[in-house]
Amino acid sequence: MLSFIRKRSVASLISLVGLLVLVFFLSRLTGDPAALFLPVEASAEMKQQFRELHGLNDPLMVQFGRYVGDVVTGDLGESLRKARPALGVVTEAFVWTLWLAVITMSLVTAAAIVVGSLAAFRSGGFFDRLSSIISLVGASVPDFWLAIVAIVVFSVNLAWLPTSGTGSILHWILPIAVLFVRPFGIIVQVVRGSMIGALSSAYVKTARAKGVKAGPIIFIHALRNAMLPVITVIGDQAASLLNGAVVVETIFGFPGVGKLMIDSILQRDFNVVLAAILVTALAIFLMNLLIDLAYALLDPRIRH
Amino acid sequence: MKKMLMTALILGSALAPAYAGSGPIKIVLPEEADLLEPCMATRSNIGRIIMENVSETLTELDVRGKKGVMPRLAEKWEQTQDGSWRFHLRQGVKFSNGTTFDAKDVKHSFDRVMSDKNACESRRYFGGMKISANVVDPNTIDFKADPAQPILPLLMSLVTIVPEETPLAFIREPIGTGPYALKNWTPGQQIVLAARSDYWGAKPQVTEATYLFRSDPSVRAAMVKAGEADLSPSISQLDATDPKTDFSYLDSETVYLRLDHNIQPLNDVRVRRALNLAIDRQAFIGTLVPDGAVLATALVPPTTQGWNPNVKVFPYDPAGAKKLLAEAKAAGVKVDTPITLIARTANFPNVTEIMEAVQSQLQEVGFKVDLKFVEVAEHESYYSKPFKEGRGPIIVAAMHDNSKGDPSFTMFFKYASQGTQSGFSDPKVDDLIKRASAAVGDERAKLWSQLIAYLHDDVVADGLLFHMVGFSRVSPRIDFKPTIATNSMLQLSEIGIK
Amino acid sequence: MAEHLLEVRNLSVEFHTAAGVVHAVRNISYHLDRGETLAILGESGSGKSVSSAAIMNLIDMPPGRISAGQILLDGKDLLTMPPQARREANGRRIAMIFQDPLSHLNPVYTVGWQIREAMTTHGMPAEQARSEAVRLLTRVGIPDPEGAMGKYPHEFSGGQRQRVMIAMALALRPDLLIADEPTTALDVTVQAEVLALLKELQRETGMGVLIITHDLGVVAEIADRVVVMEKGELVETGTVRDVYKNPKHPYTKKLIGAAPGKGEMHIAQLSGEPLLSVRDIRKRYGSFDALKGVSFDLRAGETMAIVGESGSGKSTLARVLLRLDEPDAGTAHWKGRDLFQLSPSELYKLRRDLQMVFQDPTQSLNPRMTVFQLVSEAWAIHPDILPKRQWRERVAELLVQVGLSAEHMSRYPHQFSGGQRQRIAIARALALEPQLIVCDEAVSALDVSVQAQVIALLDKLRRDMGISFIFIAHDLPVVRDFADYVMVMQKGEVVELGTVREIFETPREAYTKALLAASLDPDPDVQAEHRAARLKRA
Amino acid sequence: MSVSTSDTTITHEPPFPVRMARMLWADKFALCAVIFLLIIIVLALVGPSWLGELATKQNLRGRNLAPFDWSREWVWWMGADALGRPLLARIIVATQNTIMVAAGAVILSSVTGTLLGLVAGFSSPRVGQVIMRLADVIMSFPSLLIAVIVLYLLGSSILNLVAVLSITRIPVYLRTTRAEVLEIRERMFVQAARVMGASQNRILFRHILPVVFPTLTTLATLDFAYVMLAESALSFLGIGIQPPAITWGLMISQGRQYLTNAWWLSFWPGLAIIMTTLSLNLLSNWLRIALDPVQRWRLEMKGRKNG
Repeated sequence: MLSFIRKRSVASLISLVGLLVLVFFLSRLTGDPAALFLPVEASAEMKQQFRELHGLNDPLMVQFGRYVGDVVTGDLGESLRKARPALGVVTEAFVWTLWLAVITMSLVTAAAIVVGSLAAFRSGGFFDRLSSIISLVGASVPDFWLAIVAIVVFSVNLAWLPTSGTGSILHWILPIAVLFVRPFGIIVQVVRGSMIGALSSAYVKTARAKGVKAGPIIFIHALRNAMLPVITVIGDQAASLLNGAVVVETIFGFPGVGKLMIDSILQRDFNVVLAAILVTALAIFLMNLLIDLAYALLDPRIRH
Repeated sequence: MKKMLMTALILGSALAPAYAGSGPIKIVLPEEADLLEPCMATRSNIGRIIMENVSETLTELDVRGKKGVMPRLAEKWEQTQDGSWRFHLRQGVKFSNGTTFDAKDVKHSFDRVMSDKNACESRRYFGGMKISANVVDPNTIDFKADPAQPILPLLMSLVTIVPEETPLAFIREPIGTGPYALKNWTPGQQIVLAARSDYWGAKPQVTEATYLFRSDPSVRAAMVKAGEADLSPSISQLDATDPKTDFSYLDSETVYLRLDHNIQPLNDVRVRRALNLAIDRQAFIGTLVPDGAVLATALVPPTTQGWNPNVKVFPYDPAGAKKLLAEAKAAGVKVDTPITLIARTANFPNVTEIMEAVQSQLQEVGFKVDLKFVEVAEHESYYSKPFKEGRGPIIVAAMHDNSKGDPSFTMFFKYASQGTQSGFSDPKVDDLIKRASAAVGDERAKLWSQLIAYLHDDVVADGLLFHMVGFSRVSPRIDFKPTIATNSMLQLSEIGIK
Repeated sequence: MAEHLLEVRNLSVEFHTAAGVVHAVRNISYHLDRGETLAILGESGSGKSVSSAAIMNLIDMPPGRISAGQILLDGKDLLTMPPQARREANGRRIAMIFQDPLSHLNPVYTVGWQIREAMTTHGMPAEQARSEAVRLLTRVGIPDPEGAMGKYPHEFSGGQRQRVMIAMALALRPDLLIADEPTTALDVTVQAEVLALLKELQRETGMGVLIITHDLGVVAEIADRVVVMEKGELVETGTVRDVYKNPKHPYTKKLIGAAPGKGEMHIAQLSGEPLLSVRDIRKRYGSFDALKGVSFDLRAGETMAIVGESGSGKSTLARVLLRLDEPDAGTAHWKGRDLFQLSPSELYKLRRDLQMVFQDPTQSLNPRMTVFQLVSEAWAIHPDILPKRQWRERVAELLVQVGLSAEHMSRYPHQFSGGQRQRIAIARALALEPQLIVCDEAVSALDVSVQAQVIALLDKLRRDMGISFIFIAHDLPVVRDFADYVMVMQKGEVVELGTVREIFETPREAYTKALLAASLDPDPDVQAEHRAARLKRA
Repeated sequence: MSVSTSDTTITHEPPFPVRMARMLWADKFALCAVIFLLIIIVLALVGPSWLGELATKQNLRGRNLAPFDWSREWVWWMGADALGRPLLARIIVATQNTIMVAAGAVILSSVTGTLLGLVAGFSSPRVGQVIMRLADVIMSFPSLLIAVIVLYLLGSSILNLVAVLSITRIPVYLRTTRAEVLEIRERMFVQAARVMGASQNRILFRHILPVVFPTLTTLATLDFAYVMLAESALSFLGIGIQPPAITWGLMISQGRQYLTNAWWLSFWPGLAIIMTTLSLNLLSNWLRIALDPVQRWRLEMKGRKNG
């Protein structure tokens, strides 16, 4: 197991370094941060001086060398816009995103497993058809549309929930509900498919021959076997939440890393972009590791 | 004497509703302040929070009346023989860290703005001049400018005063002399300002202000409606449906089409005039542009010194436009060359619809126009010099903001040969700008008027469109009227609580 | 008349399928008493498993439907019982073991957990269930039963897994045990052990055993009475001895006639140059020695049978010879050239000479290709064999040659029965006009009667076309009528190599003798002798 | 033990198109989906030339005209947008771009991803590792950053948008294909092909790919929805397709600000997206069964029952 983790870590490190190098150079091709930081009326000297101040005038390779040197010592540089260490800015935002993703994915997983399993148990039945239509529609509604409708309905018209922001538990409900829809639609389908396979398997026959009740047959015998492909998809969906809950974060004024990343990209705040990518990529790597551990936990055949 | 009157007026206006309550309020803004650096307060997302709330300036422009430049931390000022300005400072003023305000703080603040150890944006207003500050005594300071600056007192309304101890590098906890001090800042979530008990002026009614940030305009409107915020200075025209809470105000933003006179066919004045005649400006008002917006004849709003009431908006005259184009064509101008119309996504409300409409109106009279939307960085590369070599004819749709009351903050950048966003070079324009900048009083206003008329009628420098209107949603529990400066400054002391 | 433990009366079950309604079983009746073993004998498609599935309530409805009949357990009809009572009967009163224990055990739970569950489901306290599970594992002969409790199914051998299944089934001492092809996937020696265990346990508990099988040998070994089924109908019933000695129904006669190992043995002619000369092949997988030095010669037109149990290395040998795996050492000269030294282009040419027929035609035929595509692919790969316009004609010829007809060309593999599929696989091999065909367990997945037909087909091909065969099997009787030489393998080594007569009549090695003794004879009398001999040895 | 339905049932195989049509008739959901998709394709082909003029004709005085005014010409039945252009006409005209972007991105990403996945699964482990690492890099590369970079460097156009959207989806196909290839290449029929001397390409494209194909079609149809929504989200964030070009996604994002006053602006294009993805899903479910010789009888049986 340890050697597996080591191997994975090395592989991911290579990917991560490749990613950072790529982002470093590509992002610097997309224009001059000075022009964005300073107003359009700022003089050429001011812009020049701004670039000087932030070392943007040096040749790209020099900048890169300096960046690598700093990163090695654990310094990810300072945000151009915020005059704060980039890593601090990112971790602060990341905590929010992480919670949002963790809570949403837990709810999605639980709900999708129940709905998908029941749909599979009576596949072709009314509940199955209903759940598949709902999940399909859910997966094809634009999230910003849903977010605004939710605010209009639940916050303005019904005044049940706060419109946006953070603070109380109530503030989390709408963003989570909006983020919930798409992964739920996708995972329900995967659970259903996988469960249909598991429920028609030979060991389920054995369990029935033993006289095991329907509940344990679905949720103990079949589910654990059906979870393997499901976990992969859960991982993919969680990764996309960690990376890109941008729209929902923007609309609900949620101070997460997705919004931070898009803002930094648009403002060409390179250090923050790089730090954000580093942090999210690390998080995704850790999550993939967890998923592999979950595989091993669920299926003894994978354990060695 | 004059200043005494003014002080009284300010005090009076603040004290008038003596029966009124006091308490905290919440304000929701579109864009978070990424910094709270006083020398960046001229940037609207920062200035709205700290300008005159936390960090004060020596002078202040009256945006509610027509009183021009008024005292704030300077009680009075005068121009001396050699053209430099002497400011007499207010006494008994304390910074929120407890130190006393004096001339050394003013000098440090100014030097800090001009330093090359940081990227203070206020510096841009002092481009092309050399200014030195000399402390005369703790309550008096001289500013010597070369060339002489007739509008130096106005410029001083842009320099925020920080204590002498402030480092040159950007800071995150602003210290100022204003009625409020920073109480709490949770990045990404909120900024809280609390009223100071030891403020030198009148005690404002708002005891604490919490700033929240939401980029979606309908969410901002919904928040005031749902009682989660008391004030949203800018909401969308579409959401401004309730006359009891929603107020429109002429903001300082002017939308225009910057023409690049260097490239065919836009180098021909007939073509530029045809372009202006082809746009049905009036049809936009009340549809894509809110009622209350004003058709522009200059790049500065009508409240600006030297704005010329005699310049008339181009009429909508498609036939005339076609005729002019035909003439130009006959004279060998390649009027068929496709022109690229560059606009910035989300630059102002309805930008896509307005640009699509402009495009279709121009096509109507025979222009070939390709519309291209770009994000901010790319827009900037089209808008500002150096322009790309080998470019085709380009129109840049842009928005300009001048709430400062004087055209000098506009004219040089947009029209002088050396101006960074100037699309042409005209010696007469250069000369007028130079002379107007150096002039004072009525002479100054006259020269600006002359320039505005010349640009509009003779050069046909650009396609001026609208002075825009903004919408605020104000909770019924507070008393607030937005002004032309609301985009860049939001003085909490002007807000009353019912 | 006393009530039977189990009585099936006039049972009819139908399935709604593509072909409309299929009558899986039609009006069948049989009964079983305590302490008795009843075998249901039939080939695939005979419906032999359907009645047991009905007893266990394992038929999915829809598409299945029980259209008529009763299933009486101690006189009470299971079919009209409330679902709750029906479920409780499962495991407590009736238990079942299946053909393939690997897939029938849940792969993600320990065997201890699964055995305990059989008891806790029916209300036994967890602690008691645990000690009971250990006792059961000890009883069925699992080494280190305490440790085995925490192991997962994949950590056991096939025979051990079936023992685990038996332990699980017998946890609550059911009155009736249904065993559906319990030994089909096992090695012959293991099969004998498992059947013996079942018999012992039956003696201990006095349960009734209903065994479902296609193998006359299993019937002879274990059953008291037998019912014979064909196409959903019960064609014959009686004591095992009566049915074997005096079969009345033609289908029973055919089945008994098809049992292998009764024909004339070949007499090998020791002459001519070897076509294939294998010397000292070795192959390791990690730390496992699959082949520890195997050598033999094969001449044109000869058939070499390789017999061995799982892990003997016989399939590895086939894969190595066909260059599906690379050997670690050794040579194999084909017409004088070492197979293992061929360049890719030489190998490509050689593929025409050397072909293979795999064990399971369901797996070895691409399910998305028609018969025509499957057979003609050979010529798409080797275009110089046949011009494209003759493909259709030649496919038709080949199909006829292997006993199918030309109109089968446009169908897909799943539309054929197992035996027909293997014929298609053989036709595909023949398309390349090979000189040697390696048959890897090519008949072991087939029904007895079909087995006989396929072997007859191979025999005919050898006679008509002079093709050599390497015929791999785990069962000795199968190769008796077909092989010239037999090579017995165990754990990667050749145990004994000789002519078919030598191996069957005068085996030298103990392992060969054990294999011969373990293989089941369809004749109950012969089988009784074997059993007695085995007991004496033990 | 399964009930064999072997050679007694199939009598004569009708030609392929007839068979497909019959199976389609048997599944009424799929039939509706196919009809809807055919309409969409036709609209995508003729839309711009047919209604292009009308869809761009502005009328500032008829802005946000409400839908269901049957007295007007049919193009106005869904109402009008913020510039007074008929929504129905605009949706029809936008079909071309929408389908081009979505289909382009899905096809590009699925073909590239599948090919890379085949290579990764079938070639040496080292090559496989390199490809997988590359996929990891793309996976953790924020798609918005790719969008900004590509659109900044190459300019915003439909082709570039297709490129952006497809780059981000490649790893999905790559990983799925590779995983399946690793499993399928051990199957007996692949071994059988090797024994016959089949080349690598033949094995990959004749034996492995057809087996992976149904999974990929399902994935691709799901991705269709994903891509349309991603394109819409890009427009929302201001870096996607820009006017005057129109797509359904852009229409939704433009209509977003009118949600409270004129819901129809974003509702109809949203409905178009939902209907299209729904149809694609139904179609892919049907296709998966219809193209699988082992499953096909389900439809053939139903057809017989219905017919």
